[in-house]
Amino acid sequence: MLDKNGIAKRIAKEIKDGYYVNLGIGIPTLVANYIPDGVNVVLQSENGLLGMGPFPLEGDEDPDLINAGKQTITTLPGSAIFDSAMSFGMIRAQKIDLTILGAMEVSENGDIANWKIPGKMVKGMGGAMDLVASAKNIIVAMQHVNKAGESKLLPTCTLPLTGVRCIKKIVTELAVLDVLPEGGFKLLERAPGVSVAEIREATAGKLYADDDVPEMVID
Amino acid sequence: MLDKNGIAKRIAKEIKDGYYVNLGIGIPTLVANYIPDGVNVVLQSENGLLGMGPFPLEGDEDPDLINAGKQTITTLPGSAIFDSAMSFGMIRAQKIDLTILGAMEVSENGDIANWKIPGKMVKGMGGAMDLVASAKNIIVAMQHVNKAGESKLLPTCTLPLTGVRCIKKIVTELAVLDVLPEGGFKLLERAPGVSVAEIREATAGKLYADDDVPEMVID
Amino acid sequence: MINKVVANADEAIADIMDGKTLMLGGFGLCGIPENCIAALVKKGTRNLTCISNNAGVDDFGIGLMLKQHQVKKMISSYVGENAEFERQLLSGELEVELIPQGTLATRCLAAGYGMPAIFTPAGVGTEVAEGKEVRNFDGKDYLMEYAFDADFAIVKAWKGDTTGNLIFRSTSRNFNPIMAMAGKITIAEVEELVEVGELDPDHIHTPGVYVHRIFQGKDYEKRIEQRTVRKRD
Amino acid sequence: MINKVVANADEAIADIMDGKTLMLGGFGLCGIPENCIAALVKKGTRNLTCISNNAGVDDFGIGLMLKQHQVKKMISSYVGENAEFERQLLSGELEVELIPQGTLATRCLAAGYGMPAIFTPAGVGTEVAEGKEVRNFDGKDYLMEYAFDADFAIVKAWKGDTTGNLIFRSTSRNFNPIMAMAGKITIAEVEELVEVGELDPDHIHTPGVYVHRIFQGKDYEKRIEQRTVRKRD
Repeated sequence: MLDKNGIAKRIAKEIKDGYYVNLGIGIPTLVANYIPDGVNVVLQSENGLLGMGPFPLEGDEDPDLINAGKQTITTLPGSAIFDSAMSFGMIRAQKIDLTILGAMEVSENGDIANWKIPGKMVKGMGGAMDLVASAKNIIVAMQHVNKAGESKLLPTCTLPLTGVRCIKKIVTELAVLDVLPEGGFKLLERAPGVSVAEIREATAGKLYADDDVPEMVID
Repeated sequence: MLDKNGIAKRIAKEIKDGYYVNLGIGIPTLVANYIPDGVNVVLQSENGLLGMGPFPLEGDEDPDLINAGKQTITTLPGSAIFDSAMSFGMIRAQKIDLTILGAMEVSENGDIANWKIPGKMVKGMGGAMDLVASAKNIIVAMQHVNKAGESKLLPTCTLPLTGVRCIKKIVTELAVLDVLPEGGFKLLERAPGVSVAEIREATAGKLYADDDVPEMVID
Repeated sequence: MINKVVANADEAIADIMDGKTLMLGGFGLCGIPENCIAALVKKGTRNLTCISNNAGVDDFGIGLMLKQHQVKKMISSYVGENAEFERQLLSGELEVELIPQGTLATRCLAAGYGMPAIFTPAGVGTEVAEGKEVRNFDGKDYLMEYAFDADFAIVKAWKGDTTGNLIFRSTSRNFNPIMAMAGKITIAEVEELVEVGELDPDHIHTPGVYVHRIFQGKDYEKRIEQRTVRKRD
Repeated sequence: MINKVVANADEAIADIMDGKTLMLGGFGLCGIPENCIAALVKKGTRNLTCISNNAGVDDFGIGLMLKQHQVKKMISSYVGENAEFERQLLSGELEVELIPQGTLATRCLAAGYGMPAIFTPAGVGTEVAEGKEVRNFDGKDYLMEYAFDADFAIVKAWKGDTTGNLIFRSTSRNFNPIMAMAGKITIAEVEELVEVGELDPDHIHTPGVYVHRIFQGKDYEKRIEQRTVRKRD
């Protein structure tokens, strides 16, 4: 079973040299820490930046330079700043190669819910609906089950949707799964020490698993 | 009867302090020479410039700095450069207060034809269709009759249209006229020494003239 | 050149009356028009509809206007980090319309570029799509979303000249230039107001034609919402 | 940072095959990709569809490609000042589609911003409207126009860095940044290629994400089409 950093590490292996990547808040943010040497990527922050760098050194914070999570950050050499219309323009035009974001629920057909829980204060979808509707390649980083122990990989989402038929890959503390074009989750890899049975137990939606599902290799 | 500079001079009086103005090729370009002192205007060139200045001094030509007529020009202090999408964006959003352009024909209901003569080589509409369709305030600067002696103010245009119901004012060598919302040309001013009868003779479309039409005052 | 300079924030917002629709630039607290917000709080204008990506925090940004019950409706993409906002929303005092961030941005662009509507896939199949026209292009569904129609846009720039040309600094650009284009009347406050000719025409982000009033702002606090740092060795 | 540098124009355009659709930046002869045009002439690629505001002059710009009969179709707003163009058009060798300049620009923007179609009033009631959907918004008619779908965009910038960020100079900007956004593959030639970090992120007109190949151009002629001057006293 992976911890959050383990999930981030595994996802980092999906990033190819030359990718422009948008990282959501939470586990996705951690992915930046595990991008292999020699893999050149540019991180986009949808508030209007390409070439996001690490947090600033203490005392170097610039209030005019934040990421989409409103955190103080830095830019790397070669960065570019633009307005929010261009930022979502490049997202909509699929110029971003990979989007990684969290989710509350994902359904068998690739629907995602990650912005609203009925009865709770709704803070808003931010850029999530734009990202999921536009991205050509989305990986969901999340826990396999919620705090109540219920599966987050469902036949259909129960929460209000963020987007439909858009998720293609999911990485959890238990497994790496593809969402099949014809519907259903295809188990690709098991977390170290996790059995197919455990994954099946934690997956409410239809799960397809070969007899011999390999264990993840994380560095 | 006015010459081209006279037409330009008369049109210049329509320009108010604080106006952003787009000047077409031909007589409209001459208008820039007659903007009264104390009237601050900014000239837009639709290839991507606000704050167009006069032609450069000999030897100062910059191939990267041209107007929409492809002439070498200069910028004035306070100018701004932008791409063609923004340029036509501000035109479409009616941020330009006044557009002045030439025409081959104008009809009673404000239609304009100025880009194509069937049987002749068609060079293209350039930005004219965008300008006439978008501008909130258009003045046409043209000769009252064509080289064959035929009126250019018609019941309906005979040439392919550039835009429909968009022209509100016309200044020719003979007269200043409004296009009435309900259709028809309203004679506002006569050129010095030109009679209402002469103007009526040169106007094929419906002409409304009061008994006492004032002569233009062009200092 | 045309001169757009007004004395200060009070003069700039003097004709913003109760019930108007305002766009306010900024992302979180980054690049918000601090001076104009303070002047609006002082003036006490009410029943405002505010289009802004976020709603500030309890004691800064649009949060200051919320606290004074000046806002009737917020149109935003994300309104977290604001307890008073939450209280007013739950009590029904405040109306909120949540819009995907890219849709919010593009509806500004549409207004500034004279495009009555745009198409975006964001929100297709979700509650955001309710009542909206769905249109398929090349096998993909899009929602038709309308250009915003705001009485005023209020933005904050880094530098501006007397004819209204604006330059923004770093990610404080965000929604500012597109809202500047979208307002029927656009008010810009700047950290540094300069004479015409001091800004390079090639560096202008917002051409002055889009700006109706500009003034030299003062006392910028530029509060940081999430101070995240690396330790120095 | 990602490196997009190629050696020269020949390498940059090597995979542009016969029959492709190209966007070419520039307005008149101002800001045209001289090096790439020369390389295309040398390569002899044929049956091209060229989207460009103008078609060059007889002996420069796209005119050089026309002379070699490499262009099957021009999509432009204005094609004057070119006798060979006129001859080919009248003889039926060349197809031409004339588009209002603002529509041309906005169809580029639409492609770059992932908007499948836009609305513009330009051409309503004219022959440009034939076969197009007309839609009324708020009492005014608009045509629906589709985003361009070009295989390649070829642009010329003043400065660019190795990761593809571009800065344009003066009115040579024109169609270049919006075509750069619109190409499936975008090739940029620059007067000065610099290392990453040398360009101010706030001054970038085209972020590198839109650019796939960049190279240091050479021997720019920058021909002037209409040399207009004032006499020195």
